[in-house]
Order: sequence, then C-alpha cells, then structure tokens
Amino acid sequence: MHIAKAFLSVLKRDVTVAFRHRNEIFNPLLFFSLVTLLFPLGIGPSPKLLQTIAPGILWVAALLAALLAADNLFRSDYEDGTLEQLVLSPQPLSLMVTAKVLAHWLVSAVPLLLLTPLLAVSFGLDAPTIGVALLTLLLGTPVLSFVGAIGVALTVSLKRSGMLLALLVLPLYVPVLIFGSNAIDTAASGLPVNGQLYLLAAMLVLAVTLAPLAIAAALKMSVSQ
Amino acid sequence: MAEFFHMGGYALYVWTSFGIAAVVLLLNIVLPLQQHREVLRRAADFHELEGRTKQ
Amino acid sequence: MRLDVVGLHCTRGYRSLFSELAFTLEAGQLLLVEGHNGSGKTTLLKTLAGLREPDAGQVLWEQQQPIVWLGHSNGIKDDLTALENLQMMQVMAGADSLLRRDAKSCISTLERMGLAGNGHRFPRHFSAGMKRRLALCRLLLSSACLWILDEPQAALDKAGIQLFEALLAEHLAQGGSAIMTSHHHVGLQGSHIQRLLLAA
Amino acid sequence: MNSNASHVNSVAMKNPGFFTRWFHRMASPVWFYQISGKLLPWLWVLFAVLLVTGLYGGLVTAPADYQQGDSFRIIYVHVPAAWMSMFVYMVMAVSGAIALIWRMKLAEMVMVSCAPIGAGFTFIALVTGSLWGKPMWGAWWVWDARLTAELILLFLYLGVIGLYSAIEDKRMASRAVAILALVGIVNIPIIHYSVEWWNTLHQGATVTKFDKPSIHIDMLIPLLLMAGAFKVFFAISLLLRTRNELLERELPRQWVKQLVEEKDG
Repeated sequence: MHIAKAFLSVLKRDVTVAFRHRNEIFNPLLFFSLVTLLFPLGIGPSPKLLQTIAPGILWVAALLAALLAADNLFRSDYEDGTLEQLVLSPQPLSLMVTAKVLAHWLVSAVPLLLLTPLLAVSFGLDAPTIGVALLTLLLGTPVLSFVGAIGVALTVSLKRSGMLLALLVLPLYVPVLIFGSNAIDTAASGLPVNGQLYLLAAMLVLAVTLAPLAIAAALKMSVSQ
Repeated sequence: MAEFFHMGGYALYVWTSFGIAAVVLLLNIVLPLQQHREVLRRAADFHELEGRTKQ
Repeated sequence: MRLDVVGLHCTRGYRSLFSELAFTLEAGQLLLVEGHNGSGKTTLLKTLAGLREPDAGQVLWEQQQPIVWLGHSNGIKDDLTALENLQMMQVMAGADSLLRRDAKSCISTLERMGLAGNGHRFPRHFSAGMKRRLALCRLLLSSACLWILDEPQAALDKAGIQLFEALLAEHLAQGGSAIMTSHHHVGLQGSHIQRLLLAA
Repeated sequence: MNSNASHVNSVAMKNPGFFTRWFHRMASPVWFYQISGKLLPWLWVLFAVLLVTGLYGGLVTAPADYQQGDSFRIIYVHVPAAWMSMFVYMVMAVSGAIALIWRMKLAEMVMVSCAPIGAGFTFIALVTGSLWGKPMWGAWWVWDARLTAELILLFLYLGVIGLYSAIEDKRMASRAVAILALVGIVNIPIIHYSVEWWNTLHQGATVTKFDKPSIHIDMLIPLLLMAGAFKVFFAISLLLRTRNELLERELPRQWVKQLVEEKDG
C-alpha cells in the first residue's frame, strides 16, 4: 500500500511544481501551434492541399513539442539533488519514474490535446476526423513522453544535450508518427481506423511497461557521474 | 576485358557501389590501426612520465 | 548492522584515488573521512552509498536496508514549501512504521531544526544555512541506521553545527552508525570514532 | 538491478565451474589481448579467401540477370551489407546486455567497438541501395520499406556513437550505450514492421524488386561467400577496435607498460 501512496505523492508533487512554473506549461503549446501554422505559410493556403497534409503536420508538430517539453523532465531534479534522493530511496525507482513521466505527460501533452481541435479546424478537418486525431494523440503522446524520458535520463548529466536528445529519441518516435498520422488520414477518407488505434494502444502498453526499467537504469547511471 | 569493366552499360553504378563499399571497409581498418599506434604512443608517454616521477 | 569494505579501488580518469581500502563499521560507530580537496572523499562516500560503482572491491552489508544520504546539494525543491519538502522526505524514506507519518511529525522536525514557522515558505527565500538545516531534517524523518553525509556542516552557523552534533551523538547512542566528511573540527570524542585519511 | 540502495556485493565464487572460470578468464584483459593478437592473421587469410572467391563469383561467373542485366551485381555488396547492419546491431545489443548484467568490462568494449562498424555497413547498404535503384527506377532515392528502415537504423547507430562520445567517463558512457542499444533492439522490429506497413499502404501493391530475386544457384553461392567475407571482416575490425579500447582503459596498468617497453626495446 505504501508504494501506491508514494506513487501518488510523487505525481501530485510534480504536478504542483509544474503549476508553480505556469509559464513553462505554455511553452510546448505555443511551440505546437506555431509549428503547425508555419506549414500553410510555407506550402500555400489551398484548403484541399492543407487537408491532405494536416495529419502529418499535426503529428510532426506534436512530436517536436513532446521532444522540447521532455528536456526539463529530470534536469531540475538532477541539479537540486532530489534525483539522487529518488535513486537512493527504498521506493521502487521504476515506479517513481513512471509517476514523474505521467505527471510530465499530464502537464505537457494534455493541454496540447485541448488545442488540437482548434488547429485541426484551421486545416479544414471535419468533426469526426478531429475526434480520431484526438484519440490518436491521446494514445500516442504518452508513448512520446515515456520514450523521450529514456533519452532525457541518458543525457541529463550532460550540459548541452538538446541535439543529442533529438538524435537519440526521434528515430524511436517513427512508429508512433506513422500510425498516428495515418489513422487521421484514413479517418478523413471515412474508412475505419481501429486497426491503427489498436497498434497505437499496443505501443502505449509496451512503452508504459518497458520504458520505466530503461529510465531507472539510465538515471542510476546519470546520478553516478 | 573491356567488356567486363563495361558491366553491360551499368559500369558507373556497379563500380561506384563496389568502390564506396571498399572505401568504407578500408576506413574500418585504417582508422583502428592509426588509433592503435596513437594509443601505444600515449601509453609510452604516460609510463615514461610515471617512471620519471617515481624516482 | 555491520558494514564491511574490502579491497575498495576507485579511479578518476587514469588517477587512482584509493585502492585496497578496507574497514569495518560496527553499530554505534562514526567514521570520519578526511583528506584535502580532490582526495576522493566524495567519490568514496558515493561508492559506499551505492550511487557509484567501484573499479574493484566490495561493499558488503549484513542485510539490505535504506540509508540516509546527504550530498553537497541539499536535495530539496525550491518550488515546494518546506513542509511539502519534508512530506516528500517522509514518503521517500520508505515504509517503516517506526515513525508517525503525518504532518505533525514534520512540524516538530522543523521546530527541532530551528526552522519553526517557516513551514509554508519556499526554500528559494531561505539562506544557505536554513536550506542546509532543511536538508538535515532528512536525518530525523528516516529510521535508517546508517547515515552517509558529505560535509553536512557546510553553510551551518555555530548553533547549527552544535545542533547537528547533538543529533549525531544521539543517533550513535541509539546504535546507529555514520560516515561523514567534514572540514570543520567535529566536537565529538570517544572510542567509537574512527578516522580515515585519504592521501591521494 | 534492484531499485533500493543496493550495494555492490559481488557474488563470492564458491566453486567456479569450468564455464564460469572460462567466462571470467576470458574477461581478463591481457589474455584477450594476446589471443586476439594471434587470431588476427588467420582472420585476414580467411577474409582474403572469401572475398576473392565471392567477388570472382559475383562479378565474373554469375550470369547477368534477365531483367536488370549486370546492374544486379550490386546485390553482392548491398545485401551482405544490409544483413551485416542488422547483425552488428544485434551483437552490440547482446554484448550490451552482458555488460549490464555481469558488469564485464570486455563486453562493454566489444559493444562500443561495434557501433562504428555497424554504421559503416548501414551506410554501404544505403548508398549501394540507391545506386541500384537509379538504373531501375530512375531515382536516386526510392522510399522503399527496406531502404527507409535502413536509414532509420543509421540514425540509431549515430545516436549510439553520439551518446558514447558525449559522456567523458568511459564506464558511464558504456553503461548508457548498453541501455540505448537494448532500447534500440526492442524498437528495431517495431520500426521495421511499421515502415513495411507504411510503405505498402502508400505505394499500393507494387512489389519492389529489392528482396532477393528468385535467385539462381550460381548467383547465390557468391552472395553467401560475400556475406561470409563481411562477417569475417566484422570480426577483424571488431578485434582491432576492442584492442584499442582495451589499451585506452588499461593504459596505466602494468601489462600495458611491459607491452610498450617490448615494442620500444
């Protein structure tokens, strides 16, 4: 029972800390909307064209926003010494890490989900497609957070690790990107998408179960620098 | 012999492929050998320095 | 509670900090690790705490149990109030039922460490000494029997140092043991204190 | 790797069986350095034999493909390199797992030495794949499932190399790379199938000619010879790089001192 209490208090604490840095919550949001709005400027306003590329753009923007938001996942804990305490605590590290990544997902990805309909409308997607888009993002963004957290845990002890983090993590984001954007594309043409959604859900389960082990091992390594 | 090098008109593609493969494989041998000499030299300096400070 | 260290060897880059280091720490004993800067004190403490792997040798425990670790960094979050930080320490200390796990014990810990009334303030506004005192609350909130402390008295004023030494003496008296480094003169005397000089 | 404050209490070897003694003796650096020194010349001979017969078979005796003509001979470099790019990653991940679980220094060095070689093979596979695609589809880059997956594999290798060079402390860097390699090996099948799925979905049912054409026997023999040659080459380059890594890490040790003195003396 005590572990569940620890899990919840770590989750609660991380969310409160994030809310005390309110402006940091908006960064991924602003980045997401900006990147999405750059494409029409670059490619041209023709609605039909925008409709076909909207799924890909939404997902690539969500992916980059997740990458950007992931960087401060463990960094502040590493600098103020709480990460050392977490690694040395008798509580199971992979569970505590899951709580931290979940808190990070709640704070960074959920606002993104709320903003997606607005951006999707600007790309001319109809209501059911936006519904599917939200569903794919709901299933996909936790995978992005968990996989991104592995990269962050590996590079937290390095000074300038932004580019390296992208190099480590973006190749691992490819499957989520493929199925996520394709699901929206298929939904736009009215076809059933439950195949893609099942696969996204399978990736989510895989990420939630395996990633914390890798993150815990990586944090133990980073802490011993 | 010329016909062999002509490769049925695909000479450019075939020989470039084999050439690049050869270059990459060669690099994978030459670089380690250079590093080997360099590591030995650094080891020699280290031990020589170590030898001198010990006396 | 016995800690055996056998043939411990740690290096930094090509420089060997210490090798063939061996000692035993019994219950109720204090080990003072001394040495000038860069002699590997922190590396030794991190290795003993399990944060870092030695290049060779073993750190053998009678049985597995949690420790209290205090490094150079205080391990407290500036964005959590003092009480919230203490509550986190309690949770992280793990499932030992010896201590009451509630807010009252946190408040009494604050008072004991001379931080009474600061419960709802943020460590961001604390002085270095107050932050160190908050970090030292960790000692009271965990029932672990081994303390591994890296310069616990850093930034503490005279009263703070005396308070810490009283806590340490009490801990040793109750059969706990501790390993610490310190540049200040430790005011404790007695046969139960071992000194270890790292002369790298 | 239990999660609470576990201390390094390495298991005392009560009565080590042959395997454990061999396993740990194999880990002793000096033993490895001498053995690899003796092995390398033989590997060179084997590599030369396999390479010459493979090339001769592939470039001369093998009949030209009825459809692709002589350009199909690129297969003798492209396919072995593609196989090796996967094989090397697996060797890297396995040695990473050994390094993580048994803390064996030698496994760490083998793992780290694999990355550049694997990246080399992946690069060869990509370039020869594009050179092979040009005469057939008139485009330097074809978004074929295999080539795309190979490109992502190259980025995985570059990630491993980048991570290793970013961390100064070699022991920590190897631990990090071992974790990344294991995460990578779990993701590679997922990436392959999702790219495969993505490719068939967008390109419709055009069967790309990249999988080995229904291969005639005297086309197949040289291919296997070349694959063998590449594997032996991998062993050579791996031994060379591992020996360097070994010297690098054991530099201050006594056996390196004697080695250096023998060389100068």
